[in-house]
Amino acid sequence: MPIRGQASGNDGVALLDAPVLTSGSESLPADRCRQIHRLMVRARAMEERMIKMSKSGEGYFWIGGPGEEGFSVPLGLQVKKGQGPAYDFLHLHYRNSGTLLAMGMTMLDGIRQMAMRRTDPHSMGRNFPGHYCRREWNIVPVTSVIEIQYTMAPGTAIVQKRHGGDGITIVTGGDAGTAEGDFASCMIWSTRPGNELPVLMIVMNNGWGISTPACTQHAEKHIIDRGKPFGIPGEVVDGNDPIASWHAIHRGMTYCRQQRRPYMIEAMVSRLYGHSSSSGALRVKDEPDCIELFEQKLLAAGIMDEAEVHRIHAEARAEADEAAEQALGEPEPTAEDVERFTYAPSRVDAVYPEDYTGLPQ
Amino acid sequence: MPIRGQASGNDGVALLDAPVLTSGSESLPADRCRQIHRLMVRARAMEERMIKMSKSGEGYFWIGGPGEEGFSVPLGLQVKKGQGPAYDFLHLHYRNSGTLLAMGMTMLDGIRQMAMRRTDPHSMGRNFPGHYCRREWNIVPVTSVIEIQYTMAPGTAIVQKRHGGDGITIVTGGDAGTAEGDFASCMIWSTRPGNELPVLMIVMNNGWGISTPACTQHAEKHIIDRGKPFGIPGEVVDGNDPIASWHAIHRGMTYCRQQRRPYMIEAMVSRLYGHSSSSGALRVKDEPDCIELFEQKLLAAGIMDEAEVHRIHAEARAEADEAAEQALGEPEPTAEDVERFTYAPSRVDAVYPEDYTGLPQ
Amino acid sequence: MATLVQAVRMALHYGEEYLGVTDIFGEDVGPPLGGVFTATQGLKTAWNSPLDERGIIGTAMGIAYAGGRPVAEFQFCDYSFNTIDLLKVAGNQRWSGAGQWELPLVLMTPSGSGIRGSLYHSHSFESWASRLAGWKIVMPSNPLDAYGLMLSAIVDPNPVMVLLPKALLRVRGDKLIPGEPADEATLKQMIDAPVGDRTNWKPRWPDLKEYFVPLGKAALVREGDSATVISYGRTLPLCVQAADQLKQSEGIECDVLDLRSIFPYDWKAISASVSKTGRVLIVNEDTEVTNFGEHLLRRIIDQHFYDLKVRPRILLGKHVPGIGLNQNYERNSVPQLPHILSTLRELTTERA
Amino acid sequence: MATLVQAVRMALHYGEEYLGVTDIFGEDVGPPLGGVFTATQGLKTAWNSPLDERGIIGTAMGIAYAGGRPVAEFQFCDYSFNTIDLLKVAGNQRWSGAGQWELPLVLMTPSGSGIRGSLYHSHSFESWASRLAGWKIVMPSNPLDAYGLMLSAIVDPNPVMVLLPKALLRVRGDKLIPGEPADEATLKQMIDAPVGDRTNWKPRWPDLKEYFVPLGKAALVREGDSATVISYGRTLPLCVQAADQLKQSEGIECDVLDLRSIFPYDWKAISASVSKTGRVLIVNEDTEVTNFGEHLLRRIIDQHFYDLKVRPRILLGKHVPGIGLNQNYERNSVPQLPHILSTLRELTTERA
Ligand SMILES: Cc1ncc(C[n+]2csc(CCOP(=O)(O)OP(=O)(O)O)c2C)c(N)n1
Ligand SMILES: Cc1ncc(C[n+]2csc(CCOP(=O)(O)OP(=O)(O)O)c2C)c(N)n1
Ligand SMILES: [Mg+2]
Ligand SMILES: [Mg+2]
Repeated sequence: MPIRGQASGNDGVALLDAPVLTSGSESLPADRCRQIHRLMVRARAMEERMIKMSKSGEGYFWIGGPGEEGFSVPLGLQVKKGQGPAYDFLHLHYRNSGTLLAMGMTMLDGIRQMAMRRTDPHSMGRNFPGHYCRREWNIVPVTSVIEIQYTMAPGTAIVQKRHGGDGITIVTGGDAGTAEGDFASCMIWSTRPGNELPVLMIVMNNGWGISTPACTQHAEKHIIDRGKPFGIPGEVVDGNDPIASWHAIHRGMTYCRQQRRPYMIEAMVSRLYGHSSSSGALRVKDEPDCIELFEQKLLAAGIMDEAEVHRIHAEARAEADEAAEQALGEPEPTAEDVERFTYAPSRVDAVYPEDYTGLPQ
Repeated sequence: MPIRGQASGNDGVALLDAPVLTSGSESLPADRCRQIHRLMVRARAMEERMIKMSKSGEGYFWIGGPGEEGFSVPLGLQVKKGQGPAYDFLHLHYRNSGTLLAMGMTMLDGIRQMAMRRTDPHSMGRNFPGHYCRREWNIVPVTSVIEIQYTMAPGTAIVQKRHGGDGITIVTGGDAGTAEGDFASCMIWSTRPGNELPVLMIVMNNGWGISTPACTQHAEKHIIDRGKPFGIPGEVVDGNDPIASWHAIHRGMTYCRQQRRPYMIEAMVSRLYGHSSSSGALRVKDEPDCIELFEQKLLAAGIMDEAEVHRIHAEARAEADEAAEQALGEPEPTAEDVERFTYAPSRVDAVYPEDYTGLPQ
Repeated sequence: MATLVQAVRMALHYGEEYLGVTDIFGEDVGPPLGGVFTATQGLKTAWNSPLDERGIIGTAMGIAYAGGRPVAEFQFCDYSFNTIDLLKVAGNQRWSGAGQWELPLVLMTPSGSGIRGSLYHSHSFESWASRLAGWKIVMPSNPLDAYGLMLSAIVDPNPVMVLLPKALLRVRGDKLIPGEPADEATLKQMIDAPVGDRTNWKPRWPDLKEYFVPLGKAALVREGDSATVISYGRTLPLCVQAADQLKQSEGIECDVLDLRSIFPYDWKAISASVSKTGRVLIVNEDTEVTNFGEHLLRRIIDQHFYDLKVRPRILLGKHVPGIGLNQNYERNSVPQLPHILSTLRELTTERA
Repeated sequence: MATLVQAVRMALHYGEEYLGVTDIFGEDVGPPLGGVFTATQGLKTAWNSPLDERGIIGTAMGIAYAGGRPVAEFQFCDYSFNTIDLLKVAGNQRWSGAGQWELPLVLMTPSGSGIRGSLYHSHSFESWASRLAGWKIVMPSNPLDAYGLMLSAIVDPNPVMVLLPKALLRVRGDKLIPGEPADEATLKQMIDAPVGDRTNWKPRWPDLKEYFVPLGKAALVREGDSATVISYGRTLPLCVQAADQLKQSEGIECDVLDLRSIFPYDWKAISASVSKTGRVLIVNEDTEVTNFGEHLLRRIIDQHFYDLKVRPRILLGKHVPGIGLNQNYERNSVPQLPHILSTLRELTTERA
């Protein structure tokens, strides 16, 4: 899987003769665009299958990222993936399916969580969908508690900075959540004089907090303006444009990797199925769809034709259906699992040397 | 006691022929300066008497505002004092003795709290010194918990804005405390589009949080810069200069009273006895003393002579000694007071119709 | 019959109209949504806040200081854990100022499990809340009590927390709220916002009447000499079911106390029943280490140790870090009807 | 003999040198102060943080995720109440990720009353902490245990909270810490920062040895058949004093258990002693509504109801919004030696 380090297009300069797709003054090689497109479509198909599950009773609650793929996929593709401080740490929110698929997660693993199976590698059927956790990829558990990931991000970045190398900490969250003090904490802890930290602070601005429009609660013109007093550079990007997003992410990552200081990106994105299944998970009509927009460009540039687009969608849907079928056939957690994995084994614990086993006996 | 509304000097323009004291391009009438000076000296004398009590065993812990009088006195003099939303609300921190004395508190009442007497009108001997509470003056209880006053301030301002008139909410705190999320909460809640609030956000920047220098933890050039993304105007003022402080406060109050929007003031002040009695409450030598500086000006301008200055100090010390003697002779709270004033009387409470009386019986 | 959440909404309306409520606010509390559980639809003083629970309770305190009468909502009790310092301060303001201030504020929040809420929508809050000295804490288990407790919470001049059992929000009671139309469909039409566009929707409120459930008053919902069952909230109807089943199958009759107020709790009612039966079962779904039910048990041990005929029983949620989404987790984490029934049978049949 | 706070400092030094501690941090934890109680003076990995408890625990979690081994400090437990959500998350990270992550972090914080701390430096935290599933909680009552518990907290790969009884921080023990110089003055000279300028000061650390007090292990500090006294932290020495007095004056001898670990607690030790004596006194200074001591009592009732000879006793802090500065408040808010003594006398002499 192509990840950061493959040079072509990373800096916006295409190789001579290789076909490129252009957006404004920036471009990406056609192959990269195809890869991004396919991942976006797969992310969407997986989420749409999960929405169906939430309505059919094959799952309960759904929340996820349709409308954020134009940003979340380019993000996942550029992550320096691995375990430990030499690699990037990810403190994600619950709309990052595109990122996970781009990093190489299978649909099956995403859907296993939706289906609350014991095989769910993220939480063993414990957590809501989209609440990913992958230690091998430095993805710490996504929690439903809005914004607290911003409070933890400086910690991983401290270790990364001390460790050396170019690993960075990436934290994502929504716009409404920036009203919690944790957003400010992240800025403060990442800019302590002499102890600046390589934290890429990302805000996915969809203009909503559930039913509440951002414009009714937030006076900031741009959320990233809040970084300025702390000397944190940043940019607002059209998250519906994967090419612009790719480059913004690339600039942000490069800055954090090299300067070992924080950077902010505010990605303007859509929320295509409303907040979650609690609000009906209905397809909204009045917000731009990053996949449609990207396809128009790909078609216009002759990088894909209609047939290929259709095929990719069909394949993605089939993959999602198959993953759902497989997941639903897998075993559920049992009563014995309730207490499992509460404690890591400890040589100094007289009561719980291995794991939690109920009240002390 | 002269309070806001006495026009002379409020706008920096002195009456013809009336003697004035000038600082930079601003000035105050000589009478106002004398009044401010006397209050500053009285505040200092009261605090110094309390420090002595903390060392003699007549009290325990001391914390207070020596070094902040140049700002806190002009603040107290300009408060629109009274009870209810037509008047200013004060959410203060623990270094505001100057403000309270300027508002008319007697030294005796300040020292009663230090002496932990039942007669302490702020807390009945319950709270630390400087933890004032005066409902008749809209002073909500000062809590030791850093920064939470900023979270409550929008609430009083909402009622004031709705009530009409020109009452505003004033909130003060230290510099280190702005690292708590509550400082950001105050900015956000005070600038909700269409619901901006008359909150005067004051930060008393003494450059320290206990032993930790601000410059090691804070990247912001000025703390008030954090207000800019929210459209909150503000200014940094030399809190050691009562004339500059007077006018900054006046500008801030006028803006809040008239625009019904927030304003920020960052007052650069000294911390003349260290953090508190826990750090020894020793007189520091390397920070400017606002009283000395002001006296130099008053003397140079011929508004006072040395003898008068001495007399004012002597009177203030005598007043403090007398207050301490009186307070120490007053009764202490008793075992019966432990539960008193937990609950306000309630007509719908079957167990505690009057007050708390221990566990339900 | 109104659902519990409709009852809350009607109480808030009554509060706005007659009891001086000035602000009903929180995340998504105002239009268009009117609360994620619809508790605040159509209320004239309801407004949306920033996503900031600390700001919500802090602002409520400020409003109360300045003479307003706020009802603040935390969308889920699960999201109140960053505000405990402010909750403690709200509880100590009158005390610390030696009686100068009242702080008439209501904080309402859905509590407990039962909505397939996974880790962060299944927490219980009453044990935490009970530790907040200076607060009063109530938790209704049916719509009429919700109405009456909410009205009391509003008129009480102290901070009152209203915990709404998540699992029971859509459950209907068997008693009409004073003024409520007898027909469910009529009520729905009058006060439930329509699906879709609501911009021009206005509720038509029934002519509601004042009805207070006093704070600190339990309800004896079943009577019998065989045992005392103490519960509230989600587990209360389960206890009633268990008691009814036991009566039917074995003819054993028990007192079932719906505590309704967590603090102050109705010690008189508890004490009287325990004195009578000598057998005690306490049930709630909060986690079991340092649980409010254990406090109740302690009081019973303190004052009725020698009245107890057999070992008192207590059924609580397991001490685990969370409740998992797959229902096999929840079913095995919090007390279920079969546990309650078997424990009650054991308790009532044990030889004294 | 070292004071409790010196013991903590030496344990942290040992942790830095031999157990992989990477970061000791919090407000005023680094130079020049080294902690408001001096617990972190002279430690090579100690650093000052912003004044932000949420940032402190969040950062500690991040450091632990990334492979560091942090010891974070909340300056006073009184200032941890805005972080309970993060504490809960720290406790559930391993569980929610189904075992993928460990979170080896230590959070230390002074707890309890006894330093004339008024409203905000007198809180107890163990009852709150005990509700945090996924955490382990310890509270030493003497320097040697503080050293051994801190070392265990450091090597345990789970979040461990070390509650340090404020009132005992400067108290000396009667046993040397392994490697501690026998002479107090020597120790002071070696590891206490001088008053005044410290810029060139460096501690000289004694050659300390590994010493673990296992988590979940109580200490039986007095032995006797007449009653079981269960306590920890500040009230433990008071219980010992009471037991000693009773022995001397009346010849009545009691088991006194220093729990040391709040969670997991040493149920075996409690159970064995209660089986033996049939008489129980539980003492702590936390507020009494929903108190960890009530949980212990509940376990005793659950498993030893029929072993109890007389009504078990419990002495706790009053349910009040705060502890007032004037000592008349504190003396009448938390258990004092005379209460403990008279209750113990009553308990041991009551006719079974
Ligand atoms: C601390 C907290 N408070 C409240 C909630 C309930 N809640 C879930 S999502 C949400 C809105 C989040 O809005 P935003 O941060 O913009 O993210 P988005 O969902 O729009 O991506 C709220 C209020 C929560 N999960 N956590
Ligand atoms: C929430 C909280 N955390 C920690 C403390 C302990 N503490 C008391 S004062 C102080 C430093 C405050 O610094 P600053 O805000 O600059 O105010 P200053 O004392 O300098 O006026 C600290 C850390 C506290 N009182 N509250
Ligand atoms: Mg949003
Ligand atoms: Mg300061």
